[in-house]
Amino acid sequence: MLTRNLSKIALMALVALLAGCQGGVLDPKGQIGIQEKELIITATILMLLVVVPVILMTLYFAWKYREGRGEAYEPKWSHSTKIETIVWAIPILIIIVLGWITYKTTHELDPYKPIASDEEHITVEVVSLNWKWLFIYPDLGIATVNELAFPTNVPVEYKITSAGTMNAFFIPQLGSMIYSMAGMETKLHLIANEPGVYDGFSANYSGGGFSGMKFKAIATETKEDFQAWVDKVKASGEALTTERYEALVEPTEYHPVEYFATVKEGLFFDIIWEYMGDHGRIDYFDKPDYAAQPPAGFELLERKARESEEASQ
Amino acid sequence: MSQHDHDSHAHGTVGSYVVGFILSVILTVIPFWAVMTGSFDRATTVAILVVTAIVQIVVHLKYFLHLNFSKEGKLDTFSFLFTALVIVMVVGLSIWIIYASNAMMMY
Amino acid sequence: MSTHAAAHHDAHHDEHHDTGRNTVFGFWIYLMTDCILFASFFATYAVLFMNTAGGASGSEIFDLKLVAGGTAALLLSSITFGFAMISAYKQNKSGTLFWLAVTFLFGAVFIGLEIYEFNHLIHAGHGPSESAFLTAFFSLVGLHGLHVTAGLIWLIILFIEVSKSGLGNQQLTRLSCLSLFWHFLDIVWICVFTVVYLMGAM
Amino acid sequence: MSFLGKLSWDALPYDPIVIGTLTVVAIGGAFLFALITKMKKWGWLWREWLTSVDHKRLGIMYIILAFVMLIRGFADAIMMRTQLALATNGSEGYLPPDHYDQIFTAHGVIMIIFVAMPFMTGLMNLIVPLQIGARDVAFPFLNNLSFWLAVSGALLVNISLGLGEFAKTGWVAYPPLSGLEFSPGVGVDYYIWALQISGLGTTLTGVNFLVTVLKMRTPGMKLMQMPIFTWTCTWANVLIVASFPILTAALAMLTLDRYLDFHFFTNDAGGNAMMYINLFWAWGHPEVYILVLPAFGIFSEVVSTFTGKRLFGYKSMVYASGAISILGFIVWLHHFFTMGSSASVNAFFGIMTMIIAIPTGVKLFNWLFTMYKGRIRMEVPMLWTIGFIIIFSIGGMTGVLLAVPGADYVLHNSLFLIAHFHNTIIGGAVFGYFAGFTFWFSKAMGFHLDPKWGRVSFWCWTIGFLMAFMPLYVLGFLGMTRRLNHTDNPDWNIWLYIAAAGAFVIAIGIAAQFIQLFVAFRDRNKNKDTTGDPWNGHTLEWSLASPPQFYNFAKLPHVEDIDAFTDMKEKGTAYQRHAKYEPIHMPSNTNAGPIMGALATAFGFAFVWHIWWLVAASFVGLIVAFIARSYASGKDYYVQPDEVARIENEHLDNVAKG
Repeated sequence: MLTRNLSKIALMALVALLAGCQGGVLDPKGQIGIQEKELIITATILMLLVVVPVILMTLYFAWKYREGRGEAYEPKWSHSTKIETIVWAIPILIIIVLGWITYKTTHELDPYKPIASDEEHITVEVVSLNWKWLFIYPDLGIATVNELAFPTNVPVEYKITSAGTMNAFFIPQLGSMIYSMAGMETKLHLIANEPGVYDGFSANYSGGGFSGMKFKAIATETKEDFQAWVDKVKASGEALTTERYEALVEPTEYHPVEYFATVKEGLFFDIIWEYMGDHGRIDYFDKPDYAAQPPAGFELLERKARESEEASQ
Repeated sequence: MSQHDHDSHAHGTVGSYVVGFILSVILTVIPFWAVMTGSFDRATTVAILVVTAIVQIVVHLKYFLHLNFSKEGKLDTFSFLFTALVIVMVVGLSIWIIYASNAMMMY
Repeated sequence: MSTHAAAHHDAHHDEHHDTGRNTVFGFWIYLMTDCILFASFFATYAVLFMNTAGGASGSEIFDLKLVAGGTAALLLSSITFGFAMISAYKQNKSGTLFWLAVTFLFGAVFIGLEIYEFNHLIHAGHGPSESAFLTAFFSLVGLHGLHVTAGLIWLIILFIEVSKSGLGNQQLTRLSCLSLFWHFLDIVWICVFTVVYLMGAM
Repeated sequence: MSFLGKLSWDALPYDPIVIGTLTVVAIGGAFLFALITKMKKWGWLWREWLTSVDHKRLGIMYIILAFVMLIRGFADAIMMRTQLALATNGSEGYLPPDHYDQIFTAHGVIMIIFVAMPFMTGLMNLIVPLQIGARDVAFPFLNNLSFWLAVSGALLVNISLGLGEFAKTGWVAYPPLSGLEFSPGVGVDYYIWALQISGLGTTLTGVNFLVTVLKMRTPGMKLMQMPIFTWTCTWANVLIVASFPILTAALAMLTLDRYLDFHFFTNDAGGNAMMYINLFWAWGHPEVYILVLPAFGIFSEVVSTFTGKRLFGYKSMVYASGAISILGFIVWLHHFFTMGSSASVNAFFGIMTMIIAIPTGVKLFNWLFTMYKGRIRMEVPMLWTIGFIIIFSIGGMTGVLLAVPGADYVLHNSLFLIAHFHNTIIGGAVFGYFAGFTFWFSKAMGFHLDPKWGRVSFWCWTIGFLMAFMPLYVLGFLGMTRRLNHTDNPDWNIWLYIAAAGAFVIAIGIAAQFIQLFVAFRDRNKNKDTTGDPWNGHTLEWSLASPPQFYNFAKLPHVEDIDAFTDMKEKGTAYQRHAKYEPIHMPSNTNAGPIMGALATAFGFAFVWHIWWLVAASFVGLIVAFIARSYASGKDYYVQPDEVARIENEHLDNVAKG
């Protein structure tokens, strides 16, 4: 009865995964997501090598050796070096293989690492607010709320921070997520290889309006389409000034999409530095050049100047 | 009432306390002196601090807390060693995690 | 103890003996949990110590002479507690009481110095709310101070107990526990002055 | 600040669901109160149970606490599943976020801290001293105090239902969300004090049982001859002692942030919230092994008993448990791979996590080979065990998958993760506790559970579990994240409906559990366990009467084998009559435990509402009560030999009658 139920459910799940699975992480539309899907499948198959025999043996032994069937009975048999060696060896071998795969893929899929591509990547600065997403395109001088766009086959570098609570920036069909935290800049590199409109949302609970903290990620078919989107944003004529940003920080739910034609220079840095400025930094560990870097022209002297200024207050 | 006469080594003697005390004084004066006079460069000073602190902890464990590997005392010693292992793992890995995160996330 | 229990005392000497041993071992395990509690605060201090938020840093506010004084007091109290234990095992009641009193005195000096330091810092505007560094500093050093204070209170209680009831098995067990506690706090202090004060003052 | 701090009429509930619940609880409570008063049982309850220092009675009370809190925690679960089944396609459902967010936080806290932990601690209390041939634990009073501290924490969680609110942060309470800036209400304070007070009790339990096991084993029993359940409990206690102080520290820091404007985890002034996440999981990961290791021990006992065999690979089992315990301390980062640490950090913790799968796999194989060439009796505990092996294998597999950082980058915080940990905690820990519960019930109570309802319960739990959680794996792949209040994706609906239906099947399973208890109580005279050894057991607890004599062992047994009681039965040394007994030294019951528990509750409550005079008063009260207890007289007494002889002979007569 148990097996029947199990297999029924497994079958149902399988059918659903193969047919109805649209928009999830098993339906990736970008290189990172595709690699991650392959990784999930490889790892699962490797583990099924142990799990399936264990389940089958359990059921078989439970049936074969149950009372009243008159099978061999050896109440004192409790040790066999041969079996114990095998029993330790099989998991060890599988974990060695899986461990090697883990080591390799963790470095390959490091969210901070840029995606190798012929195309120049574009940069988006992401700020999680209660409860909406602010996207700033520093090179284009525009910003949006709850809508994100980029051309297909162009890698995008996301620099991510938060204005308050911790969230996670996640577009399941493109791949990895990463936390957004106040005073820190995490990074993520994603690429879309197929045009489309993908769901994005916060994947880390951040309070009452969390369920509505969603956005659309538009992968335009061509660069021209993307330019058309940029022009649309610019046509809004709105300006994201410091005052406007402070109004935006106020908690809202299901915030509508907003476009800003201009953005205050260095707004993203201001948001981060409000808190990061309170931190001291000692580099005991190698900092790869793709880790978070200060904006051009930023000197450590600036930190010191700020500190002494505050101290004198 | 009789437990004091058969294992006095487990409680120490005036002599052992005095030895422990003198060693501790020496191991305390050295780091204070090194920092207060600033006679060494930064790396050497840190090394001196770490080494004297660890040696002094061992001195205290032996002369004041009477840890030993006898049949009676080894359980205490092993529980301390296990705790030390956990502390090294938890503190060491925590610092690694946070400093590595800071390196990735901060300017 | 009632006469009833006393009558059984000899027959069950082993049992009492074991109970005392178990108590001391249990207390030792408790100290191990305390070690890990301190370790968590040390780890947090190590993570937060450079986050001064534009406020004071360790080298600006630490007074090493004060710390050296406190360290000396605590170290002296360690050896005097050792002498108290030796007297106790020799059933020397007046000696035990004398050394306990001396230990209390040194411990009180240590706490006095710490209160002075904290008070001084807070009045100078460097309270725990100023920055994450000071938060971590006050918490770690304060946690140790709270432990020493608890030790002092315990010391008073045992002083009264020993002066009233002498040095029976129960008193010896309790003194052994406090002795472990006291020496353990000295070990924690080694870590505090090394990691917080000396490294901070460099 | 007023006399009652922040407490005012506004703290009373306005939500009709909460008011309804409270009314039901009040009626039930009044009924219970009246019943006990009518039967004149208050004195008996206080003297014989609430103040008891007997580990067996404390064990039973822990399990009652676990069952009571299971009802509360499961009511939360049903409400969440119903909400998610109703709030689809843009509908808002019946639970607004303000209420729903409290429910999922309370569900997590209650199930882990106030159901699983007391259940585990209860079984450990009941059985471990019996298995090692001890008359009680090392510190009986502290054992009673631990229990009351657990009750105190549970009380605070339940008080939050009627006065104020519970945390709306998720059970992990990550700052800055749980900091004062984003959670100014009393919810997080209830969370902090409930966890802090019960955590203190757990730490004391850990210390107590370590001393008991290391110092109080019966003569002859070497460490490598301890029954396997005792071994896994010992490892769990090692983990408790080494990990709970980390939680204490993390919560203390959060407290200082919230009460005294400190800056450990705040955004401003240089606080670093990552350190809370780090410390929380440095406790949180060992915590799951604290829950599951004793369950592993139960499965081992059950498999070897109901196959009528020695446990296969006893040494492997002990070493595997030890390896799991130590490795459990170096894997915690896998709970936050997506925080953004470096690839080297993530790879290290990912690989360390996978290594834990090795000893766990070995355990699975060892249970299998215990069944091999056995003679399996399909009693209810064995059913739970077989169900466990199958479900847990799946949970273990998804766990290793989540330990691959590259996979976790897309599955973290998704319903896949929710499915995984319910798969291990229900399929691993809870199934184990139920196996142990049915296995040892007659030992504790003196009569058997009803096997028919036991089977019903097992099948409802298993089918319900599969229905409730397999869909969550699918939903995780479909990209549904956890803690959503409502959804708007038609593809998800069918899976949400199945999951909700599954929760109701589990509800039937829980009901069957209670019916089973009711039937057993009703027919208790028919189902008496007269011999004390109903399953042909292997270990010392089965050598005693059911329920065991209050002093456990009239003469401490001498042990020469892992399966000590089997060994005695084979050598014919079991059930020996002795001509002469020694007086037995026993601890007396004490009211210090319940009093200190009440003071601790007042202390936590006062802190939650900033009632400072009560904080001071209850704190002083706690210290005074503890000192008074230390210097109290009449803490112990002796059972006289003729009394022992009478009780022993009565039992042995029963055994002889069969």
